[in-house]
Amino acid sequence: MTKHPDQAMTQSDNVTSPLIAFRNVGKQFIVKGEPLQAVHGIDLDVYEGEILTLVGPSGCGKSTLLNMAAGLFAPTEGEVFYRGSQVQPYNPAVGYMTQSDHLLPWRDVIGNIAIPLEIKGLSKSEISRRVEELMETVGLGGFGKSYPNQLSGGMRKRCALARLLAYDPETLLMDEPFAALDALLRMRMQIEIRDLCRRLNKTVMFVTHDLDEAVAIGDRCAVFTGRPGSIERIVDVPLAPDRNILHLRKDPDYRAITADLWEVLAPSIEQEL
Amino acid sequence: MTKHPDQAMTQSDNVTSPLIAFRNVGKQFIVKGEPLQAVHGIDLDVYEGEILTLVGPSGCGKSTLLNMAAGLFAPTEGEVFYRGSQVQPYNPAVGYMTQSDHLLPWRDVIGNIAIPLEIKGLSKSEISRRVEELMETVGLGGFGKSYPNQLSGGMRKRCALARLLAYDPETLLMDEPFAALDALLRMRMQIEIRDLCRRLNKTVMFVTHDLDEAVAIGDRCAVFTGRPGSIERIVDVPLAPDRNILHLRKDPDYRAITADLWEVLAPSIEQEL
Amino acid sequence: ADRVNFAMPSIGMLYLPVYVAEQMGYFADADIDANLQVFKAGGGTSMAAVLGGDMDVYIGSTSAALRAASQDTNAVIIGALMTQYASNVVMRGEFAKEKGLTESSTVEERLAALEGALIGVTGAGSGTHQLALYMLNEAGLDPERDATVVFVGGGSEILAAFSRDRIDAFTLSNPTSDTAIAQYNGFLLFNTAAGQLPALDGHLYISVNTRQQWIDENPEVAKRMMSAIQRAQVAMHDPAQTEAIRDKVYEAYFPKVEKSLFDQAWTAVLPAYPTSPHISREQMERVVTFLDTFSERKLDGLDIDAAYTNDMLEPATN
Amino acid sequence: MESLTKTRIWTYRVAFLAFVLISWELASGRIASEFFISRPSAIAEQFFAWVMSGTIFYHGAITLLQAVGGFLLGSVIGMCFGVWLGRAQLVAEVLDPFIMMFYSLPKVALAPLFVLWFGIGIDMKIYLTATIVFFLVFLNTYTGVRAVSREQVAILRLMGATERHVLFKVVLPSAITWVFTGLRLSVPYALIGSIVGELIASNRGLGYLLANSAGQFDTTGVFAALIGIMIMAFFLNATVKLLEIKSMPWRETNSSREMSI
Amino acid sequence: MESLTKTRIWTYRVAFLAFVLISWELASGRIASEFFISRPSAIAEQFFAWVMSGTIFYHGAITLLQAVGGFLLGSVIGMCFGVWLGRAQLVAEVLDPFIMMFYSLPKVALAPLFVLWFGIGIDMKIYLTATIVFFLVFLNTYTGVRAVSREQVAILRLMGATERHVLFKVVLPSAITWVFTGLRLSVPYALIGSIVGELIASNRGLGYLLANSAGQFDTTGVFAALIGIMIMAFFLNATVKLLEIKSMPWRETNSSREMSI
Ligand SMILES: Nc1ncnc2c1ncn2[C@@H]1O[C@H](COP(=O)(O)OP(=O)(O)OP(=O)(O)O)[C@@H](O)[C@H]1O
Ligand SMILES: Nc1ncnc2c1ncn2[C@@H]1O[C@H](COP(=O)(O)OP(=O)(O)OP(=O)(O)O)[C@@H](O)[C@H]1O
Ligand SMILES: [Mg+2]
Ligand SMILES: [Mg+2]
Repeated sequence: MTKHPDQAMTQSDNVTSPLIAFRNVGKQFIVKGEPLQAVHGIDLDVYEGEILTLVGPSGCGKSTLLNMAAGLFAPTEGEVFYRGSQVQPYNPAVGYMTQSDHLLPWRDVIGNIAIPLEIKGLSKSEISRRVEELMETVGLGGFGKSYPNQLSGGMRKRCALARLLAYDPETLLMDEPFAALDALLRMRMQIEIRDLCRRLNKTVMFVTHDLDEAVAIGDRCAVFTGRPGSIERIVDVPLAPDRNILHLRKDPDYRAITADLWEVLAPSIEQEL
Repeated sequence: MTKHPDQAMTQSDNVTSPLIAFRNVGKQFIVKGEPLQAVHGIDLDVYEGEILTLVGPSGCGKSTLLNMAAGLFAPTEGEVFYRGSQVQPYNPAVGYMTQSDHLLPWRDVIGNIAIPLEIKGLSKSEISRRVEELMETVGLGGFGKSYPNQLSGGMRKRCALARLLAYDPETLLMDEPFAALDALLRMRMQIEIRDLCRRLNKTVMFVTHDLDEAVAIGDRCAVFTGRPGSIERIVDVPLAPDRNILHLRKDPDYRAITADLWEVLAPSIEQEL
Repeated sequence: ADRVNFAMPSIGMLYLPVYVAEQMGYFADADIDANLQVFKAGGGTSMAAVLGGDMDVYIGSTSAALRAASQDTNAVIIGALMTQYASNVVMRGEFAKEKGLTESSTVEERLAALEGALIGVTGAGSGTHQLALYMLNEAGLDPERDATVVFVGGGSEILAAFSRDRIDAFTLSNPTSDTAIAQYNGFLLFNTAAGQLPALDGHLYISVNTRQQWIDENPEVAKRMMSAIQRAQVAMHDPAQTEAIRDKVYEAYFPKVEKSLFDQAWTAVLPAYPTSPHISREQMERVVTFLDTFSERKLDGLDIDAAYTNDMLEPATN
Repeated sequence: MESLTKTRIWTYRVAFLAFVLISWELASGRIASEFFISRPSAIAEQFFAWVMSGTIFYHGAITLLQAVGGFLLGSVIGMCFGVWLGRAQLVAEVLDPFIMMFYSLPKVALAPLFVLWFGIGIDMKIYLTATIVFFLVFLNTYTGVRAVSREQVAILRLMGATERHVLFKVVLPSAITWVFTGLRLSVPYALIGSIVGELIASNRGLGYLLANSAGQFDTTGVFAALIGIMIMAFFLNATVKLLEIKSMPWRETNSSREMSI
Repeated sequence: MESLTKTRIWTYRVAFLAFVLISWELASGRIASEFFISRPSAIAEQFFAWVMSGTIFYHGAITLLQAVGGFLLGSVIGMCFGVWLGRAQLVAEVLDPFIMMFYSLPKVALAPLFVLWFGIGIDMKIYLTATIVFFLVFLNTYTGVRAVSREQVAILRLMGATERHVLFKVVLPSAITWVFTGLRLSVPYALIGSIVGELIASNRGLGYLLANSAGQFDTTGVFAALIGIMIMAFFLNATVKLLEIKSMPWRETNSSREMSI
């Protein structure tokens, strides 16, 4: 894992200080001249090496939060810190798999996955070796020469995922990365990501609508309330860090937490039951 | 429900004859000059008034099947029939909510939902009344003047859903319509759709990766194998047509079918367990 | 051989001595390698090319050189090429009939006939334009109210407009005037090439112009060039040679023009050429007066004596 | 803040203009003879004189009329053709080389034919201008229509849209950036067309003023006429730009909105 | 099937051409005098004579050289400026009106300045052509660069891309349709520029041939020269089109692929 020199150890860089810190963050958009409060009063710490999952109603500002962590725009209130210093436009320490895939339509799968490697300046042969490897990982073997518009929805997502892995950043921001994958593949990918993080000490912010997934993959889970979004609760996931995701479905702890989350998120429905 | 006159009752239109019939359908794409078999040997009947869900690995050809039902392209083998006659380009009897939202970026939410109504030639006031109603249904109230690029991923999906409902077709093709919605909203939408079909006798082909959803919403569920896609099994869902989706999670039948599906779809994982 | 670059505004009957000197080998005899370039963009551009040093000699209207000379450039006129205002005036046959004109009408009658006419000229400020204004002035007509002067472009455009009766009269040199008369029932109002307009008889129309620097640096070349041109002017008027010369020029420069028409034009335009390029101060003054009659911008700053010189001509002809 | 950047832009523009004019004034008579480049002060004087006498308005109005007339005619036909051929691939393929070849003809060479067919009046100049404008608008519109997302068209077709619906609800809105680029490209050429038309045949208009000054080797007059043309170009361009902004409200939102990905 | 439609297209083209030529031949002398519109058979004869004598190749080569030279120069500068201003919004806003105004100037009016500064050789014609081409390529490139998806740029930026990476991996590929439209627009104007340059001053090139024929009222010669220009336009256009297809392989896939939504 390469650390960007301008990011490294600027201040009080001990174990307990968070890697990413949202401090009373709010974001207001202007829509047709009128202000629209997307999120407000967000206080959130993300620690190095952990997987933090974010769940919450559609439109509550999860993507907005990731955008701010990536430095796409600044919050209108509060501040976002990365390793103790305020996030500037285009935080190079993070890799971002966005909700829409944003693949380049004029490059085929190989070309799209190769972009971050080209930017890093790797050699041609090194690039094609890495790309080949990544395509296998996400199950796109044999589709290297297809253009994005010749892929299925799930395959596009996987291509974007491979691109993210090719970038190999310190921190991964993932916005519903597995939403378009079938259950089997999804589970494989979940295992892959957890494995990656444990092996290479990556930090992950992971947005999902699937509560099972949020619990299965996360070390902690932040639950949002609806618009304007704010954090309702941060739930610790007391599962072993080296949990076996394959077996979770029958784990009673897992089920308990999932049911718990359901209640936090959807009290209205639970009432109806 | 308005029936398109050119579609109505062409031949043997009795209760048992299917509304949509795939007869030994195969589809081959050409990618960079090389043939790519997307699906093959598909035999599938969809009956009027039922909800048929399709599940299967990513890239197995579910979207391709819907595209053929809509008449976007013809199969390379076999035939697709709608009400007994071969599907021609742009089957006007179906409404299609595609996997990507394909909203028109130069129209705001109101404008996008209004398109099918404008095509139908409704009056201005009628259109705005209907649009208002639909926005409430999908929970977009207050966002009428936002442009698609000012919406969250889930909100864009809901906008596309509202547009589909505005079109109000005889048959609905839905490609992962609820993938980007949170659990609560998703359940509301599932209820909405089932309700719609029962009330107005709509027919639905519904692609999803969520097995729970496939069972909860479906009358039958077609399970696909991987590439080249073919139908592995068609599972009947023996739940009551007027099932209460809210209560399903604790229904043992429901759980049994879901587990059953899991096994069909992901035997390898089940083995590992 | 010394190379001399000639800038010429078009290919036409107004520059015959240069063609003759070229075709008859007079330039070659004078050890000059002549390079003729066409500048359709007009006198100003041609003059600019000469003053800028890309071209050496501008064969064209005296007025262009005078304008340049009056505005702090070192343009200088070194010889007369044509000393008649050889833009003929042709009127629509019908129109002439209406006005009661015949072959024998007097100059005054002819001038008066221009009242109410739509007169086509090549371009604003061109020699044809000035001629039109001059005639209206002579006839006591107001060019703004009593007639309309329209700028129609080159010979083809004028003929096109004339053939469709869109203009009533035009002024242009041979062979356009001949064509209009022969093919479109034109009436020759004034044969200016033959000096039919008395006040313009002997007008210095086309001259040999250059920049002072060039003659300072190449006095010998300039003199040889002028003698070749003079030789051409003399030869053209020699009855023994003129037909042979005519046919040679025709072959080289006008093969597409109808031969009979060209012969006719040759005969018509010949009187407009002097037998010597010598310029008199009186000729210069007449040009200045003529220009000042119509132009908003007067040639105030012009030093006539500095603007022309006969020094490049052989003293014998003076 | 909006208006702040506006003022800033205008400040820079004025500074740039001043810089050009001062360099010119200084160069004139030093680097190049005044006969060729005149001098800004003299040009301004001449221009002012024309403004006072009304000359510039009289001639300008005619040029403007022709330019606008030709612009409208050419661009409307160009758009219609562009849309039509954009939707009818075969016809486009067949006609493409002829259109391109026709457009490579220098219009000046066709002047006699224009005079022959359309005379020497205002209509000739309007047709000439339209001919020039047509092509620029046509090719941009055509490309824009070809670039329309087939997916969006298909989606509308599935909703039972007729060709007319597809045209007005998808094709035109999505090709509009292209169309407007074509229009903006055409503004200068409309003026040039109008003026070239006047150079071919006329006794009024800015082209006449230009030719008249040029014929008298009056560089100052030439530049004063050019200033008139440039001012006209500025306003025509501003008009098209305004129209562009008005026709694409979502574009504005697009560029002023914050981006989320 | 591919080649089948190709033959079909060519059949239609030939039919169309034949129709035009036959109507022309019939009209000549009947509807309009041969003096003004000549006749195709005579033109073909003249053109053939020029081909046999090599005249057309001699003059054509020079015009082509100038057109291609000016085209390359103008389009390269136009692209660079377009990309630069497309990325530098403020500079673009400031310069925009000046560029537009400069482009509304009829180049013919500036002929004396061109001659003064660049002489009358081939280089003058190349500069003149480049001036004309520049604008068309510039404005299209500029619009193309402005239309680049900000999202895609942001994605690349997040991967640590420098401005150079952004330019070559996103901006240029996505603006390329625009650039090529600019280039295709410029092909005719490159030829026109080259010929107008020859009309300003020359003793060779197709423009000279044209002026020479016009000076002799030889309409047949004028049209034969125009035919030469048109043939040249056809090949230049075909070249640019070929280049366009080669530079955008994914486009081809796009239009020949079956669409799935
Ligand atoms: N660029 C923008 N301009 C204006 N409003 C925006 C913009 N981006 C997001 N919003 C608004 O901010 C709110 C939060 O959006 P965001 O995309 O963060 O939601 P989300 O939690 O990711 O939802 P989803 O689960 O549906 O993706 C929404 O109401 C949305 O309309
Ligand atoms: N237009 C196309 N051109 C070429 N190949 C295509 C095209 N559309 C789909 N394919 C290929 O056909 C196969 C099936 O694609 P399809 O989109 O139907 O899958 P899917 O079942 O919808 O997958 P997902 O669940 O990921 O959306 C894929 O391998 C894909 O690459
Ligand atoms: Mg989101
Ligand atoms: Mg799909």
